[in-house]
This record gives sequence, structure tokens and C-alpha cells, in this order.
Amino acid sequence: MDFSYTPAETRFREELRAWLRDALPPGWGKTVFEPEDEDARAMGRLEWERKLHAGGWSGINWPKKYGGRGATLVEQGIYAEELARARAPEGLNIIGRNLVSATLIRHGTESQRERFLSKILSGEEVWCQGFSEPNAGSDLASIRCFAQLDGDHFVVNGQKVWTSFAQYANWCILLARTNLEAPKHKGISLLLVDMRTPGITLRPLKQISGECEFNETFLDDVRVPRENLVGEINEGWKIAMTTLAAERGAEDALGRQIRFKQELDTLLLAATSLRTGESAAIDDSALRQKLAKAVVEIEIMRLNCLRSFSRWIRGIQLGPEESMMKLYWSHAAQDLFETALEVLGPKAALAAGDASAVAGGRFQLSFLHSKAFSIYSGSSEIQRTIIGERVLGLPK
Amino acid sequence: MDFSYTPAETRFREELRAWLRDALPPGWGKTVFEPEDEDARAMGRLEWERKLHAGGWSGINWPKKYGGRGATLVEQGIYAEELARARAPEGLNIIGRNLVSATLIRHGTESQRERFLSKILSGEEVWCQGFSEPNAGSDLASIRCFAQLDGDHFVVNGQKVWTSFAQYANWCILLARTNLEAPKHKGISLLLVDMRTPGITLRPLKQISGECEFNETFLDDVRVPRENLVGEINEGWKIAMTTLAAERGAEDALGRQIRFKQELDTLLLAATSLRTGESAAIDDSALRQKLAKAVVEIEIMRLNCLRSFSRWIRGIQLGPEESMMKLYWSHAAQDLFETALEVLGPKAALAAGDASAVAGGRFQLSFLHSKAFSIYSGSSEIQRTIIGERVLGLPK
Amino acid sequence: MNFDFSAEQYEFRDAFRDYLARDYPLAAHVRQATDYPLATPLWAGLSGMGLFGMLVPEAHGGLGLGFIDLALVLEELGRSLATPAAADTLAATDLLVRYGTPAQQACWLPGIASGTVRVALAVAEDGAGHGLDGLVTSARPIAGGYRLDGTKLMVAEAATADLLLVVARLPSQQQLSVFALPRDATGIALRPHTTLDIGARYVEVTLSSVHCDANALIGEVGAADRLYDTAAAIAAIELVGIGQQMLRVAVEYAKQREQFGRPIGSFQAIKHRCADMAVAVDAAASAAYFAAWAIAESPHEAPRAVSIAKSFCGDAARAACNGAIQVHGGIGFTWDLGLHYYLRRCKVLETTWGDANWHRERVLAETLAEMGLQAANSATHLSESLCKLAP
Amino acid sequence: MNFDFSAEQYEFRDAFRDYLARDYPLAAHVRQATDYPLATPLWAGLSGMGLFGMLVPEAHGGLGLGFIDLALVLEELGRSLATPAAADTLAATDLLVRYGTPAQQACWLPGIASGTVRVALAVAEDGAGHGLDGLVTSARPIAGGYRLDGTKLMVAEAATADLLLVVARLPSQQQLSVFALPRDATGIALRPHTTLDIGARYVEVTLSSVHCDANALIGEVGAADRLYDTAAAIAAIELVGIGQQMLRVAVEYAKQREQFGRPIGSFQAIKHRCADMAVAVDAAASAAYFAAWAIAESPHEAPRAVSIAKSFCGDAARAACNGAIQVHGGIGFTWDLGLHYYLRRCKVLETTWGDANWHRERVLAETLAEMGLQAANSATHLSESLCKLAP
Repeated sequence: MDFSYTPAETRFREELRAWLRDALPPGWGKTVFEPEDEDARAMGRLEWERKLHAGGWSGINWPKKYGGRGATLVEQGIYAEELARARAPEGLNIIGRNLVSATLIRHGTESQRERFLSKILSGEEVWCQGFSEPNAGSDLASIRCFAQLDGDHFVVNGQKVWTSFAQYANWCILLARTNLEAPKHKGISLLLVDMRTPGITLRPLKQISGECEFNETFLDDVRVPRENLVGEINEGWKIAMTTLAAERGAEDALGRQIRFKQELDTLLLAATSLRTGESAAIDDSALRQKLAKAVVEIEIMRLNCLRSFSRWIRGIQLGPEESMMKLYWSHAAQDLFETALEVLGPKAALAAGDASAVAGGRFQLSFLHSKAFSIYSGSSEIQRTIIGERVLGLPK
Repeated sequence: MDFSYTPAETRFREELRAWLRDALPPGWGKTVFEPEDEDARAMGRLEWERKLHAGGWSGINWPKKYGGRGATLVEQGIYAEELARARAPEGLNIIGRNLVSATLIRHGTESQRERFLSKILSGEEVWCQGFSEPNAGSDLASIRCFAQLDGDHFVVNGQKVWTSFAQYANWCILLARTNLEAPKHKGISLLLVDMRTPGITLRPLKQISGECEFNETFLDDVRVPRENLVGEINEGWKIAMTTLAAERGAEDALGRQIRFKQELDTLLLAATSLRTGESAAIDDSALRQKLAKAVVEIEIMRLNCLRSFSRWIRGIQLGPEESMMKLYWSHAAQDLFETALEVLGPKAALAAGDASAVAGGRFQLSFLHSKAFSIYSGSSEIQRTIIGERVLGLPK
Repeated sequence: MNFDFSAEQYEFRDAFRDYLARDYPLAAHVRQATDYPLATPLWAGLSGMGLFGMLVPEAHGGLGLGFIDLALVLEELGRSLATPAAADTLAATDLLVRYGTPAQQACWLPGIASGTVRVALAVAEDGAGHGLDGLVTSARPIAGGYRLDGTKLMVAEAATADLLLVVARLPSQQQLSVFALPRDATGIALRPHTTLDIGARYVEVTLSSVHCDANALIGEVGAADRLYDTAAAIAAIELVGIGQQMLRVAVEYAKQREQFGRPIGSFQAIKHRCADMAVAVDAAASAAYFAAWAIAESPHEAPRAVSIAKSFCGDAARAACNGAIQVHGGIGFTWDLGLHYYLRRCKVLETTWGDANWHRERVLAETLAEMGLQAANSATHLSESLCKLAP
Repeated sequence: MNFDFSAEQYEFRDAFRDYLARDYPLAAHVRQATDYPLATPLWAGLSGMGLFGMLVPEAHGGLGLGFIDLALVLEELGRSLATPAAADTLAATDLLVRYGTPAQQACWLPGIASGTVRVALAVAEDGAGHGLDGLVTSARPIAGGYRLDGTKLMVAEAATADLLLVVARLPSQQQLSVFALPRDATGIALRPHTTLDIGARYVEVTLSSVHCDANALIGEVGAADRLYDTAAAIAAIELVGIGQQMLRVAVEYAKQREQFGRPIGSFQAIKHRCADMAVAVDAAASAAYFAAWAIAESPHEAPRAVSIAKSFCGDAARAACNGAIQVHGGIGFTWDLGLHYYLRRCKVLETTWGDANWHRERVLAETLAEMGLQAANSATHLSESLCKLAP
């Protein structure tokens, strides 16, 4: 056990930090922010990803042969920390970088990797995820979207839901049923679908925060070349499980952790500044307990990530343990934002756009976002079942 | 809605209070307490019940024809409050008074009522409850204890567990299977068993508190006269459900509430007295929040009871709603005793018998007892299922 | 003693429930968020059913009922996310009935009863925390009346109110008092807030040298406290309504929605969560009804009863809102399903008129005072008596 | 950077786990409660495996290992409810290694390493609350040494200890210091406590004019804090062990026990509860291991890391104990099954060396200090910068 960094790791950090200082506009995250308009924000994020790539800071942990720099896990951790510390924008192509890439590196053909990976890295092609359907949420394996093999193409019909960023996506990683007779887990395939293919229609889904990150996606006789099948036909379920484990795992969580930490620091600042007569919110022991609990829980989120990285270093693969990571942070973060509004007292309801809103109303928006944490990437109920059955070995 | 008392009700309260003042030894509950020895305590409690009966204060809500005084529900509430306020001992025959009596009044034959009720009131006969078995806890309907009809007797064989106070009991209200072929809920009967019948063996079960309130009861060819069957043969399950609803309901809960309230008052006193340097535990805002939460929750327990009584006045019968009462108080009380130990700080572990223990170590004992609250009378898991299915109408 | 409502009270509740469900379903909120204000027909409807006359004595054109009669109706207002202007107007009515002079009552109560006068409560201030202690808005005696200065936060629907009740501090005795000001009095400026609750409009009200005559002062000692307690009690009961609605919606969805070939309500994870919500919401109702009784019948018990209710109901309603979204899964997170309207209103009700922490602190202080216990340093003599409390 | 233990550290852990499971199963506790003391063979066994020499430098007959090497072993001690004398002796060893003079080290460390010297920590006092600030036991300089007076609470296994480490206050600088006293020094009186934890004996230690020479003072500034933090870190790790054991026992029972014709672990109510326990206990391990690393390698991070661990591990272990009893149902409430031994020890570990509230308060204070933020009244200048943090 060793929390110190090697000189090479320290150099890596310094190099990145210097690059970020130059690449981001002056005052970024303090006086200069992402645009409020959703589309403009999305385009800004894509531009940022392209800038990262141009600077050689994209896909740093990917194998060099696919355009990465083969960074170590430790460097990857440093990378996540530094980007978050600089309050760098999230990318737009999160699904491409984190999920599609991991899936293709492990399960794709060499020609799929060559075709897709470098364009993910460069930000040339953005991806969305077509897994859930209106009647296949927690019960994902009951998807009905059907892909009929017709010569060298699949013809896909069906409806997907919660396809994040589909409006900006060039490609979709899609789960479709390819065998109606087989048991439900055994008749599913994973396809790579060009979003420009005729027959695809999108309808934005407005979230409770008022934003439209999600979409409904309708597929009507959409033709997908057979070579865009990932893995074997009817073997898509297992591959999708790898994808989902990645979504729940430490790499995703570490980036989030640092953003939560930033919000928490802002909250502590607010608690020190919000005054009632002689005293500040931070002087109240009961609020202090809740703030301390948030500090403890968000810090442990980081430690969980580091332990998970360390297990990977030992060669342990992604698996059901990732559900523990996700279950932990989703509730820790929900508690954090409930506490945040509590700290604001009678100003808790003042939201972004109000001149008296604390910290520009960010906590109210984060509070609303946080309600989805225990739902997406598998609801907490699903995670608990996975942990119970696949980690603890309890009977079905 | 009206929380005031009629002059008659006020007279009832004053009369009872005066009687209690004379009946209990001077200093009772302040300098004079129940004996620590379990057997001596049990005998003291029985004696107290007999004294209540002699004074005309037993079974006050029972019909006059069975020796009660036909008190109203409001008087019953006053009765519970005054006994608890005087810190009067609990009786020994709780099962007889609360459960057996309700069951017999509703489902017994007239001759069973005449035979048993007055001796319950007088404290002449103490009852225990033979429901659970080692393999029939939450799944009570799977009991295996078998009662074979043999002429005018049942011959009972099997094993019961958690039979409270069986060592002091004259009679047992016993659930036994009387039909092995029928579906499990339809082959159960309710029997009244004389504990002196040959073939009954007891083995005390020591609880985590160190006390031996519970027993295992072994029945080996125990002969029970047929007239001791309650209700129809194979109809015992429904009757037992009434018994259990009574066990979970407001009458039981109101008496408990007042005892919890007493403990809470003692805790507030302790929190005011326990000092660290200049300040007392009660000065700590974080502890104050937890203490206030306890005050709120225990007060609401009282209000829940009063609402339940008021529903009864309107003529609504005991039912699955009683599970809400029980689920609520068991967790409120468990939280109360966790808070109690927290208030004691570094002295939290000092237990009864230690000269430095706070309030004679009562909180430690109550803390241990409280762990059973969410288990007995139906575990919280069972209560939630009852509420979900039978109150909210969710599917099985 | 009877802790239940009368058959008439239940019937009255049912009439409001039917009206609100028919004329003011959730769809109305969806419209309201884009197409504001929608309150006027609602106001007329509620008024037509007699809501605003309930607390008004018959002599002033009302029904002469009490706060207990109102309780179940308030639950329905909460459940249907009715405009907070209704809550404010009812709290103001209670205050006028209890503390108003005959002249003040004659001036305002008939209009309130007939639905032509809406009242907004201007109490909270930036930097004042919860409760009244930190308020600094000043009322200075001037010839023939008072001059008010200060800024009030989160005043609900002030833009369409006719009357503002302003809590301000008189310099002489540092006493907080309540002033009734016409909304269009000179010196009153409004700035719209942007808040979490998109089903209502809240504004910041600035009072710059607002002059009023002596008759604007309502009651004396205790009026401001009464107003705060009544408003908090109303919020608590509305929170119960929200909790009940979220429970109902969650249970209905859990019965219909199938996953893994079964209704999701058949899974213990969902079933037991709904059961916990039901227990909390039902216990919250016990607390809220008792607070309503205390407000009506037992003023000396009211502060403690209100604080018990406001703290518990806020927590229970929050849990119910969060639970309902979780039971719905992804669809619960969509704007159009509309669960967020409840979540948003719930958060406003939780954090106005004192949050749960503030009310719990008051519960404890009241409880200790009743027991004759003090915090801090005067309790040494108790230590000995405590040691004797064995076992 | 690597947040994992080495293969050797896991092997060492496994050896202790096997030994403790074989020679010190739960049945031993049942005996212990009635047939005390049982500690001697256990002590010899632990000592034989090298436990007490782990932290002792090789020059003094130990293995010269560090606190990280100890972490997984401490987890096993926690899991098997080993005597608190082991924890105290290990915390004392750390202190002697870090703060002892060469003479003190030569005097005590060889005996500790060989298992012939047991140490008891005498720190807590009635009326002093958690932490060290409230302690009043005094150490007065006298010719050639010190005179100690005071009463210490909850000293574990002092009756069989050879050495007491006593935290006392020097009058000159109000500085808390640690004194090493032979247990049989004149003026030391023991009174046995009755405690919740029936698997160990705790005593009250009264020091009446106990004289010691100057060499009894261990270290100077910071030694008492280090002792408290190390003891708290050990408690946190032991709590993780208890949590893991309760999880394991609950899961095993849930797999076997059938009700309604199925293993109860197939019901979501049980399965999901076990999952929550697993998540909490695993997160507790993250916190505890990091605290162990900080104690070993990064003293300036240690107070915050220890407080994070102690607060979270206490809560997680408590939840696991309560969860295990609940999963077992009635049988979990029986003395003979023995879950209560864990519940009892857990409560002692939770409430000694600072409870969760105390440690959380310290986490916040340390965090704010790191950020350059202050509580109270010096933060006005920050308000403006905050307004700019939009969104």
C-alpha cells in the first residue's frame, strides 16, 4: 500500500496541469463558465474533446495502437483528478470513450476497432447508447427491438428510450433481439448503428431538471450492415453486461467524485458565508454533522475508486463488484444535495436565474439531477439484487 | 375532534390516581423498584395484578358480565396513562389479558368465556402463547405441531418456541395443525392447553439481554379435551390473525408508549446532567436534534394510538392497519435507545450493576431489549408485506 | 376525547377533493408552468366552495368554522399543489379573526370570505435564518402611523395579492408586529424570484419608506408568532397531502407496471418501500391533525404541536416524493409525468416557515421547559436525583 | 500509488484468521462470559504468531513492520472479538516506537515483542466527554519525577496488564502527556466495571498520589494525540472486522434458513438488506485502510483520515450488527447464538476513542482549516466570491 507518486507520475501531472492552464480560457470555472444553452453547451463540450485530442490528452489509457498513450491506471487517476480540478468541461462523447471503446477493445473485431476507435478519440464521431426500452428498464433482457437478418444486413424495428445525447450522436451502440424463440437472455445481439441511416427518428425527453439530455429513439426498418455486429450473434447480453459494469465502475466514479467534491467545497464555502445575525450556517452543530457526513462519504467514494483501480492492477476484471461502487456513490451524492439545500435555509428554493440564489443556483440543479443517480445505469434495486446474488451468492 | 375530557372521565382519572397512590409502596419508581431477580419480579407482577383485581381495576374495558367494568375506550386510554405515570409494574398475564381474552370474547364459546375469563381477570390463571415453531417463524402458517383427534381429545405432538412466560403459565393458547392434507392456512386449529397436562416440557431460552422471558416448549402426546378448541376445527388461522392484530394494535402500543416516554424523560434528565467541563450533553446541537427526533417520534406514537382508538369508536375493526402501528413504534423505539447510548458518551457501555452507570444502567438493558421490537409479533419484513398487500393492495 | 373528524368534515373534504381532481388535475400544472397565471379560475372555484369563508365569522359573511374543519381541506390543497396564495390567505384570516380589531375585521374579512381579497405573507428575509428572531425589517412610529423599511424574501404570489401582511420590528420594545398593507401602497417594489417551485410565483418585496396608518398594526404581543405557527401548521398539513398523493401515485404505478413478467409492486423492494412510505405519511397525518387541533383549541400547546408536525411532515413528504420517483424509475425522472412538481413544492414547504431542524430544536426547548429542565449550567442539582433512578 | 495489500500481507492475515477461527471461535466467548479469564492462552497464541512484535524494531526483538502490515490482522482481531488488551498493547507499541526514548524503548519493547508485557490505556474520564480536551487527571512535577492524581474510566483489562499508559495534564503548560506506570505502582486502585461488553473486563483506575520518575513521561508534545488517534484507528479497523463477520454470518444464515418454502436470502427484503450491509462494510474498509496508511506513512493526514474512518466504520458496523440480528429473526435474539457479543463489543468500540459525532466534528474542522475557511465571524469577505460561483 503506497499513496505516493513516482517521479514519472508527478511529471505526468505537472505536464497535464500546465497544458490545462493554457488550454482553458482565463478565469475558467471562476468567472467564465459553460454556456447555459443546452446545444451551445454540447457543442462546446465536443470542441473541448477535440482540443484534448489535438493536445494528445485523449484516451490516455488506451493502447497506443488505437491512438491512446497507454497510460497506467495511476496516470488515469491523475488525469481524472487534474481535469476535474481545472473544472474542465465533461466531454460530449462519454458513451463513446468509456463504454463503446471498452466494449470494442474487448469484444470487437480488429476492423471494427480500426474503423471506430480513432474517431472516438478524435471527437469526430459521437456515440449514444440504445439499450433501454419503455417496457425493458430494470428488466433489460426483455427488450423487443428486433433485428431481422436479411442477407448481409440486419433490419431493425423498435423503440429505445433514455438514449442520452442521441441528438448529437453519429453512432449508436444498440441492443436488439435477434432470436424470438430463445430464452430472453440468449436471443440478444449488440449492433453498431449509424445514426444517419434512414428510418431513425428522435424525440427529445425533457427531464425533471428541464434539460433534454435524453431522447426516445424510434427505429423503422433501419438497415445495419452485418459487419456492425459486435461479437457473435445472440451473444450480445454478456457483452452488454461488460458495458454496464464499465458504466458502474471506478473510472466513471472517480470523475464524478471530483465533481461532487467541487460542489461540496462550494457548499462549505456557502455554509461559511451564509449568515444569520452573528453566526454563519457553518456554526450550527447539527448542520456541521451533516456537512461532515458529506465530506466523509465523498472522500470514501474516492478511496473506493482507488481500491478498485488497485484491484485492476492486480488483474481482477470488472464484475458485479462495480455495482457496489455505483450503489454507494448514488446515495452518498443524493444525501449531499439534500444537505446542500438544507444548508441554504430559507433560500433553498432560489434557483438559477435569481439574483439572490446562492452559488448561482447550482445546488438546486444538482439536487434535481441527483434524483436520477439511483435510477440510471441500473436502479438501486437492480444493483442490490446483483450484489446480493452475484457478490454475496444469495439464491435467486 | 376533541382532546378534552368529560367530567366523568376526569373523575375516573382522579379515582384511579388516588387508588394507585395508596396501592403502590411509598417511593415506588423513584427509590423503590421491582426486584432484579427474574422469578421474584414475575411473582411481584402477578401479585400486583391480583391487587388491581381486588381493587376493581382489572379488565376495566371488559364487558361487565365477564367481571369487567365496561369502561369506554377513552377511560381505557386514561387507565393506561395513569398506570404508566405511576410506573406501576406490568402485569405477568399480558397474554391472557390482551390476547386470550380478545380471542375468547370474539371467537370462544359461552362456556369457554365463563370458564376462563374471570380467572384471567383475577390473576388466578396466567397464560402463554404457543404460536411460533423453530421452522415456522415469519412463515407461521407452516407450523408442524400436530393435534390428532382421538375421541373427545386432541393428542398434540410438536415443539413451540418463544413461548413467553411459559414457566409461570397455567394455560397456553396453542396453534396446531389438525389437517395435514389441506392447504397450509386451512388445516390449523386453535387450542387452549392446560400447562399441567402430562407431556409438556419447557426449556428456557436465554435472550441477548441475559434474561429468560422466553421458552422452548415440547409437547409429547399431550391430551387436550375437545371442548378446548376455539372456533371451528381447521379455522384457527383466521382467529390467530385477530389475536396477532390485537398484539400489534393501539392498546398494546399505548402502554408501551408511556413507558418509552418515561425512559425518554429520564434520558432528557440525564442529558441535562451529564457534563463535559462547562457544558452538558443537552447543550450539543447535534444531540439535541436526535433527542428532539425521539421526542417527536414517541409523541406521534401516542397520537397514532389515539387515532386508532378513535377509529374503533367509529366502529372500525382491528385489521392490517395495526401492522402500521407496530412497524412505526418498533423502529421509533429502536432509534430512541440508540440515541440514549449516544447521549451517554464514553459512559455508554457502563451497565446495570456499575456504580458509575447512568440511571442505573437502564438504557443499556432497554437498548438490548429493543433489538427484539422489529422481530417479535411479526418481523418488520412481515409487517411491510402485510401493509403492502392488505392495506395498499399491492399484488402478492 | 375523540381524535377523528366528523362525517361532515369528511364530506367537505371529499367535495374539495372531487373539485380539485376534476378542475385542477396535474395537467393544470403542466400548463401553468408555461402559461401563467392560471390561478384566477381556481381561486373562484375554491371561493365558490366556501374555502375562504370557512374561518370567517358569520357576522362577516363567513361560515364561522374552525381550524380543525379546515385541516382535511388543507390536505387536499397540498395534494393538488394549489396556489400558496390560498394558504397565505387562510393564515391571514386566522390572524385577523384572533387578533384583528373590530374595525380591521370589518374592513378585510368580508372581502376575504367572498374571495375578492387575496393576502400574501411577507415574513422571511435574507440573512434572517428560520423563525422570527433574525428579522430586521423596521417599523418606526410616525405621526398617525408607521413607516416600514426592509426587504422580504420568498413572498408567495405577491404580484396578484391585494393585501400584504408584513412582519416588522418596532424600535421601542424590539417587539415583532404584523402590519396589513395594501399591496399597491407607495414604496412597495416587487422583484420576481426564480425558484424551484414552478407551480407558483414568489417575489422579493422591498419596502422603502412605506407609510401606513395606526390601524395597519394587527394585534400586539404574539400576533407575529401566531402567524408563523399557523403558516407552519398549514405547510405541515399540505405536506401530508403531498405525501399521500405521492404514495397513491407510487402504489398505482407499482400495481400496473410490469417488469420480469410481474407487476413491480409484487417485488418486496417496491412493496416494502411503499409500506414504509405509508407508515411515515400516516404518522405525519397524526402529527398534522393534532397541530390543527392545537391551533384551533389549545394555543398554549400549539408551538410544540406545530413544530412536531412541521418537522415530521417535511421529512415524511420528502421521503414520499423521493420514493415515488424511485418507484417509477426512468419515467419518474421525466418532466411530463410531473412528479417533479410535487418534489419542488415539497422542497419549498420543507424550507419555509422553519425547516425540520429549526422545529426540532423548538420541540426540544419546549419539552425541556415543560419538564423544568434547563440547558447549560443550572442543572447540577439534578445529577444526584438521576443516580437514584435505578434501574 | 497502490491502495492494496501485498500478497505477504494477505498471507499473514490468513494465518491469523485460521488461528483465531480454530482456537478462538465464538464458543470461546460463551465460555469466557462465565469462565473468565480465558485470555492467557489466546495471548500466548497471538504472541507466538508474532503479533506483538510486528511494530517493534528488529533491534528490540520485533519484526520491524509497520502499521499497514498490521491493518488486516487488526481486522481479524475485530472479527474474532479478541481481547481489547491486544489493541491497547499495539497502540502503546506504536507510541513507544515513535515517541519513546532509547531507554524507554529498551525497557519495554522487548517484553512487548515477546508477549510478556501487556499494556492498558488509561485515558477516558467521567465528565470529560470524547477526546482529550476535557481530561483533568493531573501530573505534578516533584523531585525526580511526577505525582499523578485522577480517575480513569473504562480501562480495558487493567487487572492483568503489566503497564499502564496514563494521559495526564502537566500544570505548567496545560499540556497533555503520556506516562508509563507499572500497574502495581503504589497508589493505583482498580474497581471493576460492569459493562455491556461481557467478552472483556474493564476497570476504573484511580490514581492517588502515584509517584513516578522522570523517565515515565513518554515523548512530549503530540504523544497523547498520537495515542488517541492510533487507538481510534485500531478501533475503526476492528469495527470493520466486526462488520464483515456480521455480514458473513447473516449471508450464511440467509442461504440456509427456509421460510415459505424458499431460502430467506431469496427474498429481496433480506437480499437487499445484505447488499446494503456489504456496501457499507466495504466502504468502511476503504476508510479504515486509508487511516492505517496515514497512521503509518503520513502523520499530518492521520487525524482527518482516522476521524473519517472511525465515524464511518462505527456506523457501518452498527448497521451490520443490527442487520445480522434482524436477518436471523428470533434466533438472533437468543443468548446462545451469540450475535450479541458482537453487538456489545461494537457498542464499546463505537463509543470509545471518540464516537461518530465527535470524529465527524473533527473531520469538518480539519477540512475547513485545510480550505482556509473559518467558522464564526471571519468569513464575510467570502460572501462576495461565492456569488460569483455561478453555476
